[in-house]
Amino acid sequence: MTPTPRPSLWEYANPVKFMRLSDWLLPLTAWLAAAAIAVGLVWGFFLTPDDFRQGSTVKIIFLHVPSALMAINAWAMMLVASLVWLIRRHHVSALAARAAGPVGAMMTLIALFTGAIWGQPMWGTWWAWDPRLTSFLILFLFYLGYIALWSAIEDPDTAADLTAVLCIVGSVFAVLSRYAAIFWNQGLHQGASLSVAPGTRMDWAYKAPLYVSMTGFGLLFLALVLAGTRTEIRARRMKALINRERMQG
Amino acid sequence: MELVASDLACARGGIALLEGVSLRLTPGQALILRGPNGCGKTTLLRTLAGLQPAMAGTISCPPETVAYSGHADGLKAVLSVRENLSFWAQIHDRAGVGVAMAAMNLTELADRQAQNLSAGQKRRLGLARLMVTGRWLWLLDEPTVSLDAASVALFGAIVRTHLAQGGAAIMATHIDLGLNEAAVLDLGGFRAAPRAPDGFDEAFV
Amino acid sequence: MMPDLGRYAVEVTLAYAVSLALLATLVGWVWLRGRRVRRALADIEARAGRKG
Amino acid sequence: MIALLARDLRLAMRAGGGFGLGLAFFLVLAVLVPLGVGPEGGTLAAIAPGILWIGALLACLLSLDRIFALDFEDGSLDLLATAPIPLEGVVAVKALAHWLTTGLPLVLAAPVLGILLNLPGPAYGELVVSLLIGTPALSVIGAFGAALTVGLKRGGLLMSLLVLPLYVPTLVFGAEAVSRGAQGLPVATPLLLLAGITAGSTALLPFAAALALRINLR
Repeated sequence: MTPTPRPSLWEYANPVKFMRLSDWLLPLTAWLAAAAIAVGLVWGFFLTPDDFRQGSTVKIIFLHVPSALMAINAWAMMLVASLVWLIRRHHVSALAARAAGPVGAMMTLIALFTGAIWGQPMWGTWWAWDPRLTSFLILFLFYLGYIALWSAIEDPDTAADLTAVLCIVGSVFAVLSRYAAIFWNQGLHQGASLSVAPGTRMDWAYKAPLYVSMTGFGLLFLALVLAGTRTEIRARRMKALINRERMQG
Repeated sequence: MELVASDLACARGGIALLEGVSLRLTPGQALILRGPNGCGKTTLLRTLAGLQPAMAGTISCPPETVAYSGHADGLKAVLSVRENLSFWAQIHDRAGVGVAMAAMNLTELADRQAQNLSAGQKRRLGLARLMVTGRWLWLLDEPTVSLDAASVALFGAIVRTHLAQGGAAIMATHIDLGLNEAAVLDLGGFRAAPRAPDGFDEAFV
Repeated sequence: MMPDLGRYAVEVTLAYAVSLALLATLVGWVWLRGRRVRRALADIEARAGRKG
Repeated sequence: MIALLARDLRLAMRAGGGFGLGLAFFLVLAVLVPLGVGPEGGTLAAIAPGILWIGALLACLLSLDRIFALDFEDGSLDLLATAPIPLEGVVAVKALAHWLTTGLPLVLAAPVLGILLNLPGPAYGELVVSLLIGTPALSVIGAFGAALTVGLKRGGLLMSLLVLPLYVPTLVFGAEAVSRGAQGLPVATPLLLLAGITAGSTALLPFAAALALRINLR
């Protein structure tokens, strides 16, 4: 009934093949991630000069920008994985989206904390309703809802379907909220822009460790999602075995 | 009008329950499903009704030609018997509320709210709903629960009328409805083997 | 060999400490959950193996 | 479709809790806020637009789980899913019924509560118009959230967690329109954006909600 599988990317959607692949890929990415993050952060913390305007707070960028980047990319990955699940019904895809949820939420939390701590000396307050910070807070709420929906539904396929629908609708509303936040508080905090705008020249003394740190966070995300997906596959297999036991007994 | 289901496999909660179920039903025929609890009678009926997808196999009948009646009757407690029935009649764009009430002996209760009906009366109202759907194939899941002997006889009569008018019915029931012409299908023989086509939980086993 | 962080020493150190703590929590959570599920699965597989 | 609308409206009126409860909640909120914030007219006037919009939002949220949960429990949803009308239409009609029983009364009551909260004179028009444009979006988005959680035993709290972030754009543009009106600024932009959200949600979310319902009925 099923056509003979030809070698393609989709083969890794088979749980067994995915387990075999991730068996050696996971340690590799994990160690690379640890190394890149260590190098990037040590370089950034100890070996970069102070900014003439922001002083040593510029060092927070090596945490803030990579985590913010991964917070958004994690949601984007969840969106793609949800679409793959809804269209091609690959279980690994749905489970990878589930595994990415908590990782993305934690990245959002790190971006929020570092943003707030950075804001304290710059704006004189721990929390400013800056549009960017506000959008990240809303993104965090979306992550919470997504994770809660996954854990609330008993049947795994139903949970995968419903969270995928939520992820797609949520993506649209997250983008809308982003524009709403800008509209809502435009012009109040233009002075203290958090990220380095594309136009401004940034010295390689900052760029190099930033890129290393960004690579590290990306690899860490990959490693954690691989590990989480492996766990979800095992949990799913466990559930299937328990169900079968119950059916036979 | 004919229902042909071939080589159906059904699952509940991601676990295959039934496989290789084939059945054929022409107007005027009735089929009674038997089998132990949990063998997949409800699941098969819901699959035939289009409420859940079949794991494998084909069903010739589109869901638009089928009337399903499950464990719950879909009654609104604060609406009267007549209002409940007229609502479903309007949804299906049909008349015949009076006939349906008469057939299930509900005419005297027409203005009583559904919350004040006994369990058996509620069930009768739920079954009367089938008559206002105008669908040719009735799928009935334990239709006689909480009905007394007289009501079971009434119900047997409306099913027989339905069959005589060119309808068909599939019932999961353990009670003898007096429909001697009905065929019996024991689902016990179609229990799915533990290893089923991939795509569900079994892919992980 | 702590670098001179000037007047923002508290903020910068705090940012690094909080972030590293959160990262450690995340990694630890993923790892512990992975280990727990792996063990539970091994148990069930052993049981299923005995039976079948 | 009309029969379904008529039934839902009749149910809301007979069972109680449809018209009354959300409205009463809105009133209680408008009374409690000044008690918590203090009676100074200036403070109240400044926060009135936000409070009125948040009140409308929460009042709406309270009755969301009734959209599908009752029909799911008594089996009507199974029967509606096999009925000749498309499930997307069922969702749209039920959202409309929810708006008529919850949203519309809030729109009508809002000016009265605006007086309690010392809302500045020029903003009343914007308050009514923004609620009129925005509350349908609240009902449709809420119907989507209710459809996602309909199969869950205690879905109410989870549904709030899912729905409230989705309400953010509506709240921002709605409250912004009212506070701009209070300051005498032009309000066309937020009102247009609000209308855009309502139009987009009404057009697309019934499909997502119907998909979620089908998944939950399986």
